[in-house]
Amino acid sequence: MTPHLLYAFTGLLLFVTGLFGMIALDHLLRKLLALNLMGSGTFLVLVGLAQHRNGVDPVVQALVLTGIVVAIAATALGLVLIRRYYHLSGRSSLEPDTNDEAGP
Amino acid sequence: MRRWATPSLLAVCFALVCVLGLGLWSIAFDPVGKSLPERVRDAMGSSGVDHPVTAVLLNFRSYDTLLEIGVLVIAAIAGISMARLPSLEDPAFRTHDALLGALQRWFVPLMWLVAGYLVWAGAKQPGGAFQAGAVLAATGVLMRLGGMPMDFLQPGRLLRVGLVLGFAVFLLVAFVTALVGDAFLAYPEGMAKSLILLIEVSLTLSIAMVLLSLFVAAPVTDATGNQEGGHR
Amino acid sequence: MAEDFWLNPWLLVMALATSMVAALGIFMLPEERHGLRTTLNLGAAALKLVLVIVMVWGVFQGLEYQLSFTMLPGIEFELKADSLSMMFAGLSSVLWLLTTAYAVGYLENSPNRSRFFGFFSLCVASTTGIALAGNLFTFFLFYEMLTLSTYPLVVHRGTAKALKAGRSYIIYTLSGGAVFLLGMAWLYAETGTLDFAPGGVVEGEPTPVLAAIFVLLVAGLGVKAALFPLHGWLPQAMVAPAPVSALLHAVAVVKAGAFGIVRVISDVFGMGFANEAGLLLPLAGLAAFTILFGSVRALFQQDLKRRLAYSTISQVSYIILGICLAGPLGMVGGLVHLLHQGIMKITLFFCAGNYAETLGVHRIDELDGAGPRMPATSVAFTIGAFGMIGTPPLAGFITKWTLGLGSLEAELPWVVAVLLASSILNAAYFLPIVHRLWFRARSDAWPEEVRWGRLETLSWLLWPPVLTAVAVVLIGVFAAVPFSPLSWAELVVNREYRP
Amino acid sequence: MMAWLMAGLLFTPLAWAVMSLMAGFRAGWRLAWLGMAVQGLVSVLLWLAIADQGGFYYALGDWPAPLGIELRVDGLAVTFILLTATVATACGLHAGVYLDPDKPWQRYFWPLFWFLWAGLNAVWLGADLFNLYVGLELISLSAVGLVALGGAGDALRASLRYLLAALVGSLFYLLGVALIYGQFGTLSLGGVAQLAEDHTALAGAGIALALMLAGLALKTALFPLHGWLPPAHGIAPSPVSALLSALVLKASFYIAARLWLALGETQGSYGVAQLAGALGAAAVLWGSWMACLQPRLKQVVAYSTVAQVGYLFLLFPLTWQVSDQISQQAQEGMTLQVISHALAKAAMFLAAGNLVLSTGSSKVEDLAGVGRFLPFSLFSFGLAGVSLMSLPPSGGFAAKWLLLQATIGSGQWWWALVLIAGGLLSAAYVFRIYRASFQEASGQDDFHHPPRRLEAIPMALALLSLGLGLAGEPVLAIMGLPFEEDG
Repeated sequence: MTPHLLYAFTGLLLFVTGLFGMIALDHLLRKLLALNLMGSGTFLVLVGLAQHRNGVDPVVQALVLTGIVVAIAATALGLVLIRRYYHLSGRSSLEPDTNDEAGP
Repeated sequence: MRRWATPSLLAVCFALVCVLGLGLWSIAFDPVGKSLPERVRDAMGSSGVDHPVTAVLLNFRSYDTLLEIGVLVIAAIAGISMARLPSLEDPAFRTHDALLGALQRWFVPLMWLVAGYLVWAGAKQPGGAFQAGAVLAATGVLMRLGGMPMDFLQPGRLLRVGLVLGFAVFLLVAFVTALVGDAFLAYPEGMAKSLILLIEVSLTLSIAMVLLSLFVAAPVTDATGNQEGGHR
Repeated sequence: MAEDFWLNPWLLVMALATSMVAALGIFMLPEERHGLRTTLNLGAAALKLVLVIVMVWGVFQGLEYQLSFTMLPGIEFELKADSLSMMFAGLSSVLWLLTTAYAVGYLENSPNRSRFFGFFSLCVASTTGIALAGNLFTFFLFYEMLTLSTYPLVVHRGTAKALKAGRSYIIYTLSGGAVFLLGMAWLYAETGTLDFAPGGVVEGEPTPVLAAIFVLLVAGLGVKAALFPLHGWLPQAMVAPAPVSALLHAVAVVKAGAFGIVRVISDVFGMGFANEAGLLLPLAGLAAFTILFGSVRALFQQDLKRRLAYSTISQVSYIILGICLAGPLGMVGGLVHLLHQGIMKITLFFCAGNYAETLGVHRIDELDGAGPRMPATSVAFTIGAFGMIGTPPLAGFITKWTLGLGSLEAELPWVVAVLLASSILNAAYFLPIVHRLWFRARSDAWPEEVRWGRLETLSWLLWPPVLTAVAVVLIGVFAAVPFSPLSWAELVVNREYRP
Repeated sequence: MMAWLMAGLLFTPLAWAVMSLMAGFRAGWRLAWLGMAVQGLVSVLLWLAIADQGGFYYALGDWPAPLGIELRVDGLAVTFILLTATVATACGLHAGVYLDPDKPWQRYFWPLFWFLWAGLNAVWLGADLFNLYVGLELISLSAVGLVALGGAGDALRASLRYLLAALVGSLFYLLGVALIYGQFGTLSLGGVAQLAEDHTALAGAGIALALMLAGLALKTALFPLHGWLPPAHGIAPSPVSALLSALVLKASFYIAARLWLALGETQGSYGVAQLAGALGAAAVLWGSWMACLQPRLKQVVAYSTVAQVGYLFLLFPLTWQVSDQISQQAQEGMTLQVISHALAKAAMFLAAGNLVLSTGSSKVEDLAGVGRFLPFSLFSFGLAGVSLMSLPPSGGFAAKWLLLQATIGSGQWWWALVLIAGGLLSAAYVFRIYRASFQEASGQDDFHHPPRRLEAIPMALALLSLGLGLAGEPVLAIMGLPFEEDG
């Protein structure tokens, strides 16, 4: 068991924790944080598993960098949407959708 | 019903951890196939840079990076589309703090220097456009908190040019290399280093701009539209 | 050169395209261009009739028109004109012309005519397609197109009742189509072909799988043919305008179902195979039951069009019964009824429409004294009714006589009993109407009388039933002349099933 | 020639995204005309070239896999590229007239539109697992941005749900990619497939495959993970709904299908295949049933998407350990279903938009009498409905026919029942709309007539989807072209 593998298992744990938070929590910001936790967990698995196998692996490091940028973009978009949603409706969670309030 | 929701979710998550852990374990001790880093090492000579991560990011897998910057630009577009118009920057949010002002005078030039170094260093050691862009954006955040007027953040043409500059340069390089060379993003012999540097520098500027505009786009427009078209 | 012209397979496409193009043109025309629309419609109908006559002549000479291209791997879109298809195509093109003329008069001054005539033409295009389909796949294609194009006609009036009828129509027919599709897919998986061929394409020993496929196919077609217990949509669909009812009953929908059953039995499974597998006798029993059931139900209907509807349920099953007798004479009887029933039934529906439009009469007990008021219509109705009963020398008699001979040939004497019982029932529900028409005096005013100048009704409405009534007499009297329905049916049977 | 075409194909949407960000909405539209023309031309030429010469791998940056990223340019990919060009052009043309040009945020429509297009092309061509992830994110984020553009509270809620679902789906996929890379040491799909053939039934690879499929199923809105779809597709402006339903969903499904065809046979299991099929079947039934109950027109269409996507997942059981011929039939059926659903659903959403625009109400019941005033849009809606009901001669029918053959051929007759029942249920909701429009309204003449062009576009799409069945053979012939490894 290399330290890299330990990272990978930690990442797995983080991923599932994030998933739990994503489903169980209501507040949108918390959901977004949980999502980021999932993302970080995934990156840990990606790097940990690959480096356990290959030693230092610049490919996965680059992938993770790309992944982080994508995650930042997604988080930023989420924040912008949440803020505007809060601004317009005064709510910070997605209550069960009733479907027919929608539309013009 | 509700009472059982959390425990059962926990149970599901636990089961998931077990299954995934098992999978991870079996993978870790039974890998098949060859190792990719060796190929990276072999190809480093013709990559134009010395640092393998940068080589992967901007040469071997540069298409990923191109699309990734596209994703970033999309987030920025969505951000400014929701900002109050015409100015992103709200004077009411400015603070006037003497200490912050002094700090700025010291820090901002230093941070610019750091950002510049990070871009340059990316060729040989950890660093690169994204790190530099982040530092640059932090400078902007600091300036904004310190009450410095930043007119270029108005969502006018200047801001939009800034947002896509890096992406546009990258794309143009890709297109030109495809037309004169062999394939999309295939840098001609000997030009890899300078092209990568060009891309890195412009990406740094754009990444900083994107991050900054997302940070500054605080005030939200109240205007909403009819979701369907405008013909009625 | 002349030879080439006769053989030209594009005749098939043109026959199909006339009504298709007419439909498109009509959809494009603005609502108020009545004159142009009528010209277009009648012109297309006449052109199509000419094309079909040319092809009938060609087929009579022994030519076969064929056209195909590959739609999907292994699946051809195929049009083919053989003697059987010309039978149905001829019927539909003659009656389309008449029904169109009738509909022009019937729908004068009503809204949404553009939509109506557009779908009307599409409906006839589908019927032609069904007639000319060269394999089961192509048949199914047009069969479903027919379902879709008749729905707007059934719900044309947009009332709650019409919408309800349309709903039940669509539930029945689409479910039928789905069952048919399942059967067809299975058939293809089993035999690897969907072609029509004289004597059938199914080979080998009868198996339960093939029997199941047969049941699926016939059940799918039986919905449109209004075979008991799948007939529920037909009486409800009577809310549609009279020309639509006439079209549904006499030409398009029920006939498509019956024609499909004929095709499946004779050209897919093959009469001999189906008979050996013991598939035909149960179907014959069902058809006989439907004949009696429809007639009995008709007795109790007070609405004129509903009575005619149940009569249709009963009469269409003659066709199926005839095929199921599995002998040449039975087949001739069934096929000839395909035409005879069409012409007789369309006469009756035209007349019923005339009573409704001119006098506002819908119920049978309101018909007292309609004969003297509308003599031409009533004579036509009377001829149609006697034809249905099977009075010599009218068309219906020819059918029943041939069928009777066929059942004796097949050694199924109970069929003769069914035919007799059915004739008595036919008389029981038609004669009271005839009696009311001519022998009851009118005491009060008509519900909603409209005067149309000199004639008893609008001439657009008057001529079609008169012409078809004359036809009922002529095809009965001159049944032995070449190109009469009977001779053509014999030609079909001789050519394809007694090679 | 080929190099130029590829460069044009990759460059155009991204370049137009940049250029239209510089322009306003109107100028963006004029630009878009040119862009759509270029992209359409390139797509057609590429399609013809592939039809002529067969497929090849295109190494980006001239670095062949596994070091670099390769694009797999084969018959299926170019077919979908052409489909994307068709549908996106139709939606773009529609949007240019349909959207209100004076709203300040509409200028951002075009950049997002072009990024979406670029992302779709990236996915169709992608042969690298991580690159596919980036492509998916490009699609998701621009799609969310389009839904949210200028939206009110409801639209934002819908787009937030959409965003969260899409991101969770992507992360599941990415975790699967991480495991695959750990297992096989390469990211190229072709390379992974080759290794998987030599080492069958690896537990880790099976779990990775399941993870990726689960994530993609969430993104494709497979029942019961479809909850995010109807609000998002129902509330977005019609051209956007059309893009989302027609193309965006298909992207994630396409990846799932390619993964399954590459790895399913060796690393999948009977259970996974049947589960995917069962969920697809449930989606068909549940989605159609929900569509019958929706009061709003666009919600009906959105739930219909849930149902139609269900058919696609029948691919999984029908290609798992069956004979090559049956697998081929199932794949062909799936392709035709994707194409015909894309065309029909886009037509339907655009026509629904026209109907909503002209009646001023989004309710189904308010369609009464519209048959008299707007027969053209209604007719397009109806024709598209024919394809959704999978009646002949539409592409939907051809797809169903092939799938039926595959079910019967593989002995899994229970899927045949689903196909038949699904067709009938979809007829139920399509006819519900017809029925409402045939109703005679009492004296209501308050209909607004949208411009002609808005009516012509859905009609063209509907006719294409209807005619697809007639041209099934040539389309499938291109799709199934043998692939030349060295190209």
